[in-house]
Amino acid sequence: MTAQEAAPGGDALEVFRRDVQAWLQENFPQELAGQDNPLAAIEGNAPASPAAQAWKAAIGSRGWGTPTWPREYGGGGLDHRQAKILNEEMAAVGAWNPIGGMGVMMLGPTLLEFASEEQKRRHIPPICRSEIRWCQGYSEPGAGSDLAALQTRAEDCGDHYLINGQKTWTSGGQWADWCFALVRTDKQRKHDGISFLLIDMQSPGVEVRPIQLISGTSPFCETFFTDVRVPKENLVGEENGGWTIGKRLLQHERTNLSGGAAGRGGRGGGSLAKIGEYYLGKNDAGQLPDADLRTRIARFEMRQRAFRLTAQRVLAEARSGAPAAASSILKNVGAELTQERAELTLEMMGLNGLGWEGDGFTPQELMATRGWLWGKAVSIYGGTAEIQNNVIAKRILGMQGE
Amino acid sequence: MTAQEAAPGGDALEVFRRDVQAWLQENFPQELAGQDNPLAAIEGNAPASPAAQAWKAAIGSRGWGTPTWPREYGGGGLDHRQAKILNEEMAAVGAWNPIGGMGVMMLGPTLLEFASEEQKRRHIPPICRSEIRWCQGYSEPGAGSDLAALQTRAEDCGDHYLINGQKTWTSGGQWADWCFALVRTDKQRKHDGISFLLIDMQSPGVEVRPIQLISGTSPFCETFFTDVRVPKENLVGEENGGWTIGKRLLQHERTNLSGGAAGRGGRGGGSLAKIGEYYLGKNDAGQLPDADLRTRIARFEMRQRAFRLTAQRVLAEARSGAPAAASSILKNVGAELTQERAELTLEMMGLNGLGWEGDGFTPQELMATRGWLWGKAVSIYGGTAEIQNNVIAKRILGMQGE
Amino acid sequence: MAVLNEEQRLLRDMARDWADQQSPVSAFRRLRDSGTPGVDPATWQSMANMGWAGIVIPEAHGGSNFGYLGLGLVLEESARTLTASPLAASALGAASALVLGGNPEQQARYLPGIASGELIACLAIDDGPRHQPQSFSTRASRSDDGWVLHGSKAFVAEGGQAQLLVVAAETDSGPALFLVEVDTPGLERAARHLADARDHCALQLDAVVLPEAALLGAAGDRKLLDAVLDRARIGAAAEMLGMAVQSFNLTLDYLKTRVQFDEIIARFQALQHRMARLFTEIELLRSTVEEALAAIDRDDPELPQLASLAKATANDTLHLMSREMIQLHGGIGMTDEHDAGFYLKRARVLENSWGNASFHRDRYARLCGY
Amino acid sequence: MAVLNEEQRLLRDMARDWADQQSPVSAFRRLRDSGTPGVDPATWQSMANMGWAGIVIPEAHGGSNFGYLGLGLVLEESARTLTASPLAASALGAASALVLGGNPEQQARYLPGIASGELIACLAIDDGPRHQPQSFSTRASRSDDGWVLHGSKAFVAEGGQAQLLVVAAETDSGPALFLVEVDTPGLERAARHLADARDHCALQLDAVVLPEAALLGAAGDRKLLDAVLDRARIGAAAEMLGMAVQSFNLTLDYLKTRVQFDEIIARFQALQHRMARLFTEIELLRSTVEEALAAIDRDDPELPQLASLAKATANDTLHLMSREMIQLHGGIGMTDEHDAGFYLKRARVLENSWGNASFHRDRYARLCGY
Repeated sequence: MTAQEAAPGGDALEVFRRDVQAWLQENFPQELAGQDNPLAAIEGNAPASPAAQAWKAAIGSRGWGTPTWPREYGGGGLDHRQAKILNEEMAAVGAWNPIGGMGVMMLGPTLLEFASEEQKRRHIPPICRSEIRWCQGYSEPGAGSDLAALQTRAEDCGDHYLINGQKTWTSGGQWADWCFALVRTDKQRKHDGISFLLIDMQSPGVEVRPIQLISGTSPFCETFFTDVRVPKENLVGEENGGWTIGKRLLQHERTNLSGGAAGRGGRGGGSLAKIGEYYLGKNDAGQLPDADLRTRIARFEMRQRAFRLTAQRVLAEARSGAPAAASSILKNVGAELTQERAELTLEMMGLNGLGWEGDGFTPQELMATRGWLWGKAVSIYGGTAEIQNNVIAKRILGMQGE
Repeated sequence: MTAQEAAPGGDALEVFRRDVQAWLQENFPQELAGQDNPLAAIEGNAPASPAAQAWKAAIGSRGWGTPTWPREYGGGGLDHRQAKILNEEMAAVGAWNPIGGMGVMMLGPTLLEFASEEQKRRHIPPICRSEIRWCQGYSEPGAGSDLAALQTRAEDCGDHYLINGQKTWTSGGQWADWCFALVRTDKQRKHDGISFLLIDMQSPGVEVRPIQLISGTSPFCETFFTDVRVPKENLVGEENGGWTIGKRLLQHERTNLSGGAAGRGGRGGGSLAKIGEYYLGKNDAGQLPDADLRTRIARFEMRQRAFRLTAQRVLAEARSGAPAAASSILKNVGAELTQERAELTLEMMGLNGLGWEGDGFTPQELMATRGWLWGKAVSIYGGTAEIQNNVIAKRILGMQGE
Repeated sequence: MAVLNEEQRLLRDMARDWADQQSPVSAFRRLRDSGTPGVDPATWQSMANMGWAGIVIPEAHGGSNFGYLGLGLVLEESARTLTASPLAASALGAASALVLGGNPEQQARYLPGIASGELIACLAIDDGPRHQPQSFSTRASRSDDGWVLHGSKAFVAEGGQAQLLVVAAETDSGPALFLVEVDTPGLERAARHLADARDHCALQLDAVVLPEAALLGAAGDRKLLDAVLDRARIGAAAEMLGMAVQSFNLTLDYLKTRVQFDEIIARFQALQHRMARLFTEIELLRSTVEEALAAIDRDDPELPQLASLAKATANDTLHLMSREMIQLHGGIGMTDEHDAGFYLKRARVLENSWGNASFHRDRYARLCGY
Repeated sequence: MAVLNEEQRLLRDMARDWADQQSPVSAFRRLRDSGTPGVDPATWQSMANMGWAGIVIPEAHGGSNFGYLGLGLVLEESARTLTASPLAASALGAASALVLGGNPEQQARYLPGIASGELIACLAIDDGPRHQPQSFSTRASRSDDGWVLHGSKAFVAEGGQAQLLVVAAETDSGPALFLVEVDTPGLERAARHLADARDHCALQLDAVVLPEAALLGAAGDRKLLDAVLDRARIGAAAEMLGMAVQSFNLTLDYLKTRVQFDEIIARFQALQHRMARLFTEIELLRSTVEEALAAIDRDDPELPQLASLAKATANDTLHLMSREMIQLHGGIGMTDEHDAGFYLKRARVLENSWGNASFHRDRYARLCGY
């Protein structure tokens, strides 16, 4: 309650709401209404229309793409109630937030917490305007779940580091301008030999190869570093102190991933029952004729609802200061639901749900196939389901022993 | 095939069959036909009728209660084809084998393999006649899954051992004449400090307390040994060599348990669908009106059939010399089916399936409650489900590492 | 979505302390061993003294009108230690029937007694061992100046100690609820001993003559019946949540102390992952229960869906948890001297009360139009 | 219950060696990358040379009459390495239709070609994307001296390379099977690219005129249709068994080599228990598949139940195994350069062919009378 009383009162909020309405009226191009493409993050950069570019520039320069970040670094400086109003008013006119990506979701909050003043002033404003695209240089072929086993070497060469090694799963690496990476600055120590570096992807010696996935082309890359020079001013935090920073960034990732699953569940492309009705019809009792499938759909939809209620509860408890259940739970259940939904959709579509390309399939069917395959990654990236279960058992349940 | 050719040929088998028929005609009291009580092992000793006593004496003295054991120790000396004929003919007249218990299932085969000639001559014939009841002194409060952690001490006192300690889960301990037990003869070594002893339950210092289970009274006991003297002639195998013998005995137990599950599944008290029809009726399509339940019954019955086919396959492959899948698989699936069947039965009966005693319930309903609760033990005794999974992973799949 | 306010949190903490100190499982064990299942007047008096019997009853009738979320918290905490009391039957079930369907006279006559705990009331809905509220074989026919009831009821929870029964019967215009005092001629009660060692009884109604004033609401008002049932379902789900939480905690504690193979077994990863999954399921269950309780308080039109969601989730979760509790305890959990069996037995009774998971999944799907 | 005899074991070992050496997954990968899905004449020639195309065909027609259990072993082994061939479609599906329903002329005309592998035939049953053999929208009407077919078929497996189609259609007296050569006027084929990169095609039948001699058996003979379908289902289950075995083995090998947290991950108990469960499921699947194959050979009246048991078990098991294969491989399994995705994609195609698990559970329950 105290936070609310310190913030602008009800009247001030109404004024703010009218300001937002007026600003949107002026700046959001009506022809874009409802044209958000949620798959952009997976499918990569389609060329943006002039209107879309203008909208991005407008919201970026106002700082409202990162509404709660400080104004001094290009954010909107809003409190949570104002941000909520902004969301509501944007939704009301079919607008959406085009400022996103790894810079917003992961790097920005991390820099705000750990970076030097100079680094913040240099790197955060372009994130708020979505001018610079970031990619994540964490995983390596031998360091997946055991991230701290990473081997990419940063050799101290006085005013710069010399980077050699290979990263994988660098999401969006082929389109990125910069990369935030964990590198090894001390071979003798495992966790305490890791540093957090910002690397310009245009540097000589950086090579990016996109990874073909089971679902087809992907935003993921293998990234090779061969004698890449990185100025020391691009070290965030202390040398050998990168593990703490890197882990905090992963928390932002996990929160976004589980929130994302809740959101997807929320918007969700209509109920499974509707898909079932389309492909199987209904019987005389108005029910799906496949009773087994009907039961499983009900199980799924009930579980999805329980998941959404849990996501809301965790959020609310976190706000009200009560102990929040862990993001690991949401990550795992969200992943399970994403995958189960895809499997059920495919089952209802029958072989039409396995179309790869060419004639004979609706666009929805072809997307179902690709989405199903892509979805197998959600229980792997951002910490596998097994790792999340380890986290729950050890950190929440105290099952470590000793 | 070679085994068959060495055995009596078809004509000899027909002669044998006629002998069995004649013998049964003479020795099996017709009034007992079909009166086998499969719950005797759980419910303990009801007083046997004179006819039942006569039948037990007759088959016991003939050795046909342990048909394939050597004649010299009181067995039947039959080969597998003859034993099969004996079974068939007994079933044809409603007879059953009253010679059983731990002596037959576990101790006898173990003694045949490991005991001295003198021990065999003394202990096996009474088993074949079911004159001596045996119980198993293995588990201790601190040694369940980790059996080799057992602490019951056997101190070397020249011509005898002095036993002190506590056993638990001694099945039938309150009715047993003798106990085969694992005891510690060397405190310094874990597995190699264990010996296999035969203990007369009438010895001074043996105290037995029945354990009350969640299902009510039980055949299990806690057994306390206080300065119990056991002559050294009752040591089977070498001192400190008991672990190998004890483990082999457990293999006999596991085989019997999984075979038992297959058997139970086989006789099984009718199909679940029939129970469902009784309690829920059928709809116009002739199906159980609860579609969700119907699906789960079908799942159960299909899985049960797959289990039975697997049990048969394992048996046949073992006979034909092909590699047999492990008994651990059968133990786990058998336990799962036993428990699932009980849960489904209870679900169909509704609250009637939870009757404890008194009016308002059929005997079948009261038995369903007790059987359901008792069945929770089948995934615990004889090596828990977790231990079986360890065995599968390590011994069959080679996941031990190194 | 439910977030507890300060007063609700205080109530929950009070109930938690009370259950741990005044009503631990050992109290239930003593009751069970005493041979008079399910009745301990002193415990109920203690609960009533805290005002818990009147939480959903208007202040005008002696209650606190604190709401269903509050009552749900108390149900959860008291069931956590297996408290044997008529809280769910009387303070939730019967009180709801009177609050929702009672006329001023009926409310004034019965609610103050229920609120104070002096009058124990309960619901008598199902005719058979399974929840089938679509129709009743118990019939109510109009007589000159009232009703005559014929039929029977099975497994009326807390029916042995109740003085007032809310009886469902089929009339010519559909289902109806009747207030029947236990000494009404023609009504016979017989105790039924279920595995949970609680108070259950069967009713025989043989030409039970009731005045017009015994009818709650209007005959054929299925909405009233559903609303009462949904409250009972959610209450059961709250109790099951408490039991799941405690089963989980007892199991976790055991794993952290039991040593096998020279290792605390809580360190075995296979057990860790199973416990992580159980913890996850219980978190989901808590969300559905608190949401359903809050939905009653805010009169949410989606209450039927949310009630079925909570009860089905409670059934699935507690079913799994009670099985895992026994399995993870190993042999000791099979013995009567351990508490695990109490949770297992009570779990199945609640699973089979007010609709099992199949019932509620089917209902959920129908309510969603598929 | 099926126990392999010496000859069957020899056949299985031969097929296993052949698959590992002549038809490893890398061969399928080359085929997939080549852009001509599902067709490799040399591989099929090699299989035919071993006599595998004629295993269930009588010796009089050039086959070996070795039985379905034998053919099932070859299907299992060849599918284990994802061999892209018309073995299931032609040597099992179409051959069964001719053996069971063909008259001497029809058998003499087509079976020798199928047995030698020169003639590739296949079944064209389902009109839509889901298995629904209860009725067909494709219609066959009597004409003066034969039949006229109208309608369409979806996803005919191996239809692109086939020269002979066994087409199901509805007649006035019920379902019937027709032998349709692919160059018959009015028949159009169109390739359909599914995720498994195998040969599938859609058929359009636009007034396809057939002689009386094109009818297999009698019109309205649902038993023939069911018998053919049950053979196709069991064949698919045998293929799925092989895929499950290989998915399991590849996963086990990976776990034994992958190091994380300075430990071979096969040593993590949570993974050990998951693998133990998968191994158990696959053992159960093997029993159902071998039993169903043997049931064909001994003409068991319970064949329909056993076919549904095998296919439902195959679906559930391979579904679980293919998901676990990806999950347990982690990121590498998500990449196209790894084989895991091939197994996953092919698994779902077979799961959706000849009835999914729901279909077969429902059928099993109906066959058992509930």
